[in-house]
Parts: sequence; C-alpha cells; structure tokens
Amino acid sequence: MIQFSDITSWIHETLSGLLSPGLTFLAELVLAGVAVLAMVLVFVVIFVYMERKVAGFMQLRYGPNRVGIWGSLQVIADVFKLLLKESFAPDSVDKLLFNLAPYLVLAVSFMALAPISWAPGLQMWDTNIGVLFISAVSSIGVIGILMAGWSSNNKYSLIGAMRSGAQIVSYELSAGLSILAVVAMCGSLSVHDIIQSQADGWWIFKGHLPIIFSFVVYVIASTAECNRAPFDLAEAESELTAGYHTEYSGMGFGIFYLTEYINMLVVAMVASTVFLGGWLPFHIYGFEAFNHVMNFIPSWIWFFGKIFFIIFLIMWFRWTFPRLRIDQLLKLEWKYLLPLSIVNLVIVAFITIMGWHF
Amino acid sequence: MKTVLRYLQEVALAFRSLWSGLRLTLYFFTHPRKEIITEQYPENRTTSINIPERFAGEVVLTHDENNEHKCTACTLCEMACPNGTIKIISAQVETEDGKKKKVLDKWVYNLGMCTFCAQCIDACPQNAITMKNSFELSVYNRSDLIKTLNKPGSKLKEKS
Amino acid sequence: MNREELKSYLESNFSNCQVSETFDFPLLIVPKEELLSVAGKLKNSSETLFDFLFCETAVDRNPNLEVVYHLTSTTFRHDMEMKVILEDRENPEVESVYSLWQAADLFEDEIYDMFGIRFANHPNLRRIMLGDEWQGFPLRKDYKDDVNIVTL
Amino acid sequence: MENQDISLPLEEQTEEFVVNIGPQHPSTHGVLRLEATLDGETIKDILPHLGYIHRGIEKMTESLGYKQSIYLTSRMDYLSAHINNQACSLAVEKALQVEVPERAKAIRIIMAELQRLTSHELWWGSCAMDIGAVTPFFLGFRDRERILEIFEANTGNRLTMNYITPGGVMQDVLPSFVSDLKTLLVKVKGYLAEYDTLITGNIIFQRRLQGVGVLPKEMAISLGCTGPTARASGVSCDVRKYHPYDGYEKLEFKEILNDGCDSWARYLVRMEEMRESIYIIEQLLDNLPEGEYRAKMKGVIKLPAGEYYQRVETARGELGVYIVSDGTNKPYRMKFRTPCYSNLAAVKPINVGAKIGDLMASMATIDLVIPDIDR
Repeated sequence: MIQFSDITSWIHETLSGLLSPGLTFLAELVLAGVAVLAMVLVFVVIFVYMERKVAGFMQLRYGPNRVGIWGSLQVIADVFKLLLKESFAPDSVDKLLFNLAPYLVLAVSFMALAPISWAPGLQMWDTNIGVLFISAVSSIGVIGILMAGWSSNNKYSLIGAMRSGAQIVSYELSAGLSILAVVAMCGSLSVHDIIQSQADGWWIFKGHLPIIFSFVVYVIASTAECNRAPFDLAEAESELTAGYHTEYSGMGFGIFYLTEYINMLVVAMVASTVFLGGWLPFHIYGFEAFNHVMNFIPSWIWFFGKIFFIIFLIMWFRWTFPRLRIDQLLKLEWKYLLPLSIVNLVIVAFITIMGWHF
Repeated sequence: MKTVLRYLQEVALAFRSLWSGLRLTLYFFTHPRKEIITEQYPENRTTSINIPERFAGEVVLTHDENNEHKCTACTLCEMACPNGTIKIISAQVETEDGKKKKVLDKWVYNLGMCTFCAQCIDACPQNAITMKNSFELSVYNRSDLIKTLNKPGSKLKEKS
Repeated sequence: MNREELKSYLESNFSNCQVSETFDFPLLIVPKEELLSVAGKLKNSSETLFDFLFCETAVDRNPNLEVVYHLTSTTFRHDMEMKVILEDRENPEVESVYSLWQAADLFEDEIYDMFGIRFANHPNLRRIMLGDEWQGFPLRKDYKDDVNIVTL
Repeated sequence: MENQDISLPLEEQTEEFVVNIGPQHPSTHGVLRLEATLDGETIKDILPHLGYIHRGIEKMTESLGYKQSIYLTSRMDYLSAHINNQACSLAVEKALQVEVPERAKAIRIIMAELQRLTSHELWWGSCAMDIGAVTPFFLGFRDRERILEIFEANTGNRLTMNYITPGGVMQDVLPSFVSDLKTLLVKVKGYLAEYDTLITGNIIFQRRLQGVGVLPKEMAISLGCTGPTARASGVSCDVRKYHPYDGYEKLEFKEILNDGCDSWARYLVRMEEMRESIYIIEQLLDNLPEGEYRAKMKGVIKLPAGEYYQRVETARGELGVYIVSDGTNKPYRMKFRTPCYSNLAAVKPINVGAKIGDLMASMATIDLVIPDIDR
C-alpha cells in the first residue's frame, strides 16, 4: 500500500534534483499551503452540506435537495452566490478594521492547522510544542471577532463581539486543561508523539475516567470556542440578529461562515488526535484477527471518520439544545468546568506519577 | 456528604434531561422516511397532493352543460363583499312580451382583491356562485387577475 | 353583588353621579371633576373592590366625547361601566386613572391618539400608533380621510 | 449622559446604550419596536413603539356592515381567528337575541379549542426558538399543520377562516369530522409527549425560564393582564368560567392556574391548557348534537341602538368586543379590547433589571401577536 510518507519524500527528492535547496524549501511551502487550502475548502464544503442535511433530517425535512443529486451542489452554488455579491461596507464603519477582520480570523484558523498530523508522515510542521501551539493560536481569533464587532459601528455587533470575547477567553482555559490531562499522561506536547503513544490503545480507553471526563469537557469547551449552539451567544439570532457579523455581506460574511467550519475542523482534529488516537486504527488488546482487519482500513479513513464523528456530535448538540444565557454560560465555565478540570488534572498527575495508566 | 450527593444527583438528572432530547433528535435523524413531512410540491401536484373539496381557491359562476348560469344580477354578492372584489355589470334587455328586464352582462371578479371569505356565496339567493378548490392562481400580469366569470354567450337558466 | 344590587349600591352611594344601565352592565356617569375620587372609591371600597380595568375607550357622540371605563373585580366578579362625558370638543381633557389602574397607561395613549382626549397626570402621553407627525384624530366622526380605503 | 453616577471616578462612569429591538427583529415576531436602554447586558428601561401594522380596523368597521366587520376580526389575532369571529358573532347574536342551534354551539367550541391548540403549538415552537432551539419550531409547525388540515377541509381556509358567523357557522362540518378529530387528538397527545421530552425536561430550557420575568399577582391585576399570562401569576380570569358563552357552562374543565409568576409558570400554564383543550373537545365529540348548523338571519344585520359588550377567551387572553350601535346597519363605534395590547404593558415592568436574553424569554412566554396589538 502506498504510504503518504513515500509521496512526500518522492516530491522532496524530485524538487531537490531540480532546484537549489532554498528554492526547494520555498516550493514545498507553496505546495503544502495549496494542498492544505484545497483540502480544507473541500472539507468545509462537505461540512456545510452535512450540517444542512443533519439539520434537515433532525427537523423533519429534507434539507437541500434541488441542486444536483440530493442537493449536493447547493453549497457550491451558494459559494458562487456569495462571491458574486457585493461586499458592502456601510458608511459609518471603520473601513480598515472592517475589511481586515474577516481575513485575520481566517488566517488564524489556518495557522492552527499547521501542526496537525493528517496521516502517517503527512504533517506540515512536527514541532515539539504542537498542541500548545494550536491552543495558543486558536484563541487569537477572538481579536478578529472583536475587531469586526467594534468596527461595524453597530450595537448588536458590539454586544455580540463582547460576548464572544468573554466566552472564548473563559472556555480557552478548560479546553487547554483537558488537553493538558492527556499531555501529562503521555509526557509530550508534540502531535506526532501523542499519536504514537496511543498505538496500544486510545487515551480515552486507557486513561481511565479522568480522560473520559476531559474528553467531555473538551467537547463542551470547544463547542463554546467555535461559537456554536448552545453557546452561540455571539450570534444569537433571536437576540442579536446576527451578532458580530451583522453588517457583513458578500464574501466578508462568507469568510466568517467559512471560519466557523474551519474552527470546527480544527477542534475535531485536535479531539481525535488527543483522545481518539488520530489516524491510528481501533485495536482491542488480544484480538489479533480483529486488529488485523482494523489495520487494513487506511489511516486517513480512520482520521476522517473520527473527525466526522466529532463534527456530528457538535451538530447534533446545535440542533437539539436551546441557548444558554450569558451569565449561565460564564457560570458553567468558572464554577463548574474550570474547578473540575483542575481537580481532574491533579488526579491525572497522580495517576501518571503512580504509573497506574496502561 | 448529603449535599455532595444531591449535587451529583442534580448533575446526573441534568445529563439525563439533555440525553432524552438528544435521543429524540437522533430518532428523527435515523428515521427520515417515517418522520419527514415536507411536501415535494411541484413533483406531487399530480400525485399525492391533497386539496380538500371545500378549499376556497377562487369564486366561480357555475355553468351547466347548456352554457346557462343562475345569476340574476341582483348584486347582493357585490354588496356583501367587504373589499370590492365583485362588480356586476347588468344590461337592460326587452323580453318577447315587451317588458324590460335586467340581465347579467358581465360578472367581473378581481382575484387580486379577494380574501376568500365566502360572504358572496353566503349572500347569493340563487346559489349561482361557488368556491372552487383551485390553488395555482398566480399569473404574470396583474390585469390577468381581473376575470369575467360568465362565459361568452351564456344566459340565465330558466326556472322550470 | 349581582347586577341589581350593584345598581342600587351605586345609586345610594354616588348621589351626584347619574346611574343607568347598558345591555350588559350597570352604568355610572361621572362628572368630569369627580372622576378620580369616584374611581378611587370604587376601587378601594371593601364592598366593590373594582381592581381590574379591563377596557378603557372613548366614543365620539358628536358633539360630545365620552370616555368609557369597564371595570371588574377579581374578588367579587361583578362588572360595571363608568362614563365621563366631555363637552369641550376643541380641548378635551380628563384626569388620568393611571394612579389607580396601571392598565390605563396604554389605553389612554391610544385614546389620545385616536380621539385627541388629553389625560392629565398621565406618565407618558404620546401618539402611540400613528406617530407624532399625524394630523387629526381618526376615530372622531368629523375626521376626513383623503382616501377612504373601504368605500374606494 | 444625565443618568451617570457622578460619585464614580471618571473612567468608571458608563454611558447608557440605547438599542432598538425591532421593528424588524427575529424575536419580536412581527413589527413591534422596543426601545431598550441597556447598561452592558442589563436592561434599564423599555419603551414600546407600536403602529407599524396599524390598519385602523376600528375605523374600517364604521364604514362596513356587521358581517363584513366580523371577517376583519380574523386579521387581528390571526392565530385565534375562529375565536375572534366567535366574539363578534356572539355580540351580534346577543343584541338581536338570536338563539343559536345546539349543533352550531358545539361546532363553535370545538373549532375554538382547536384554534387554541394551534395557537399554543405555534407558540411552543416559536418560544423555543427565541430561547435558541430551532428544531422545536418545526415540530410546532408540523403539529399545527395537522389541525389546519381539519380547518381547511371543513371551513375552506387555513388561517383566516371566517367560518363562525352570526347565527351559527357558515357550513356544516364534513361527515368525517368526528372520526378525523378522534385520530387527530390521539396524535396530538403523542406530540405533547414529544414536546415534554425535547424541551420541557431540558435543563437549559428550565434554567432559562425559571425566575425570569416575574410578574407578581397585584401587578398583573393592575396592568390588566389576562389569559395564560395572568393565570400564571395566580389571577383567576378565565372568561370561559366566569362569563360562559356558547355552552361552556355545560362542559367540565379546569382553569389552569399557577402561582409561579415567572416565565416558567407561563410556559407550564400554556402546556397544561393544551391538554385541557383536548379534554374539552373529547367531551363534545362523543355526543355532537344533530340538527341545524345555523339560525335564520336577515341578509343585512341591524342592531338595536345601544351598547353591547361581549368577551371571550382567546388563546392569549380576554378579547372584548364593545359595540355602540345607533340602529343603522353599520356600527357607530366598535372597539376591540385585545388581549395582547394589555399584556404588552407587562413587558416593561417584568424586564427592567433583566438581561437581553431574558427579555426574549419573557417576551416569548407572554406570547404577543403584533397585529393584535396594533389592530
């Protein structure tokens, strides 16, 4: 079977044969960037379609079913519509910040994709602080949201942005702490090492109750970080019409929409990497035949399958639950999730020191 | 200890309440054939669409097979209409025995103004008009909404 | 109290008001100056306890204007109607009953908007439906529409 | 700037923030404009501005006849169209002293209670949507659709039926009416159980409504609130009990009261009212009287001169019809005391000091229909 590492090393060798080392590096950068961009856009298109279908089926309707087979081309049509629309800026906005904000948000969410390991050997940047980098970078996005809300010169936008700021700053903590639990167990921040440490079983299975708890906390906190319902206070369409992107139209709005799905992708990737073994197959200790069958399924299917599972969870929440109020939201974080996460981390540290995990 | 227990019980109850909701939406998600209720309108217009007999679509002046209607041009429907949808234009004709008589010339019906309240049908002493259950009433031109309901050449049905 | 009892109660207790009846309720016609004292008595007297103003409106009996109050009691479940007749058509003004029944706030705004009756001591009298730039008071009988949409 | 707290140091003084909620806003469900003064997320003051859908129905009735005015009333509270028509018809019948046939009365009550069910189902969906859950909205509409199908088959229209008319009802119900309703009611009971699983039991939903928008009993009476809004504050005000019409006095039903006073109490009252409506319909279905469906009346109605007041219980509260007649075929003055107009008054006092999210929650449970406010 062809390994992704073979492909990457083949590209590297071919390019080195043709170009000088500096140019090779540049060419590889461009290639990797384009590849990730294309990959992510394909993912987002699938996610948007999936979201609409999931929402439709849960709400007793079909969802899009007119453009293409089962409405599969609806998203493409919508992207074209957004591209063709005028990106309109009202008179009273701060033009520079208003136009900059969507791109800042987009850039930040792309940065968070850098240390992700897509498949064996297919990783852009295997840094030793990978997980830390992702959680650090993904919280910069809130600056873009605040910029959008402030520069729009609209009261709804401002309230939405302020809510979003309060929310992301708070939930960043418990998301970080729940990842830290796994980091404490495997002893490395590198994405590659975390995946390798799960070769004999995913952390969610071999980490006892504390890691399961961390997983639950992480899913809750990351839903909040993505501004998805039931934590979609920044948009809260029944209160603030559309929150921080009320004034955006055309592709400006399109980019915010895109970013929401990229953020979901990042969150799902981190969750599947840290808790569900990344691209590693599902193994049961002792059942060699079963494990062999599992090994036969390609690694990218495993990875994408886990991503889609997490994404489905997040969508399922969105189309079932009512929204929280802002004070309840902050109370949930500061009074429940954060203290429990800290206690959990202490327990995890204790287990790790005693060597009780598998 | 008791408070901790009660606290944990509360948390468990909270999760259970959330889970029961999730289970319902999951049920909807996994049983699309049974649960989806969307009407696929343009496709089902000849098959499964259900328009009740009494559905108030538009007013029609019933004509029988001899192209005769029952309207005597008494204008009660015109008076009963709350928003001036109906205009009865009558003509004076001379009958064979020399008497002047009012007959219907044009029964003008402005569909664009009609609210389908059926008061005209209620007011008609001859039962000349009824509601038809047609529902695809849109036209491209607003003037097409103003209809003349009596068919050309039709005449009053003689009382037998 | 049933209707007859209420009527005789009103007759015996409010001597300077006129008592009659409509199809549904006993009717008390109150002089404009005594509105607040009579209404206050009706609300607070332990025999009547009219604590619920369920409707307040006006009627233009050209040339007089009438303000009509419909009262009920959540304790005794008897109803009555109270009327104030305003003879000044140019500058009609009557005391607001907001201090007794807060429901009067919106009702009186609407009456002012539609009939031009001013209510003294109303907390926020404004043209609630039509907006400040509207000329005239539409529900008065002498109001002339440019276009009457009904008889068009 | 005049409301600033001068005792604070300059950098801690904050300006008030005036936000127009509406006229086009997803959760005012129509064109209502609330001018809200905010301090951060907290509401300091609310001033409602009305009239965006004011059609002057009261003025129009003065140029129309009685029958034609009745059809206008379905446009006020479009979710209680039957009940609005019933109110006017009752007023006219009372003035003319017409005896309505028993069958017509029974049909009227069934239709009115079905109407209350549709209204509450729609309210349930939109209430949950205001809190942020979108799926219930579709469930509410699905269930309402089933009842609208019955309306459509029997009356010819779905929303503004103009079915109840002075003297009875416009046309007799279909022969399959009773059996249709029986299958429908079984379904609706299942739907109500679904509502409870999805939303009523949900902890987030409960926490969003409990203790929010508290309307004390005295305030509810003083503000003139009626309907479920007042009954959730413990004010007993069901017109069907105190001033029964069309034969409600013969039926057995409870007036749903709750002493909670908050949004959660209002939610529970409405949910319980749906069950009570089903119970009322069930009592009538088994022995629907035979006979005429309409009393004979003249083509043009003229009321004797005088004043008439008729009240009924719509889905939102007490609807009063005040007719002043001068003996001609047109009303001299017709006033509609609509429930939403009075309930609107409660929006300000119960929301001052609450959060914006709470405003949506308490507005949703008061259940305002804007055309009913503006008329």
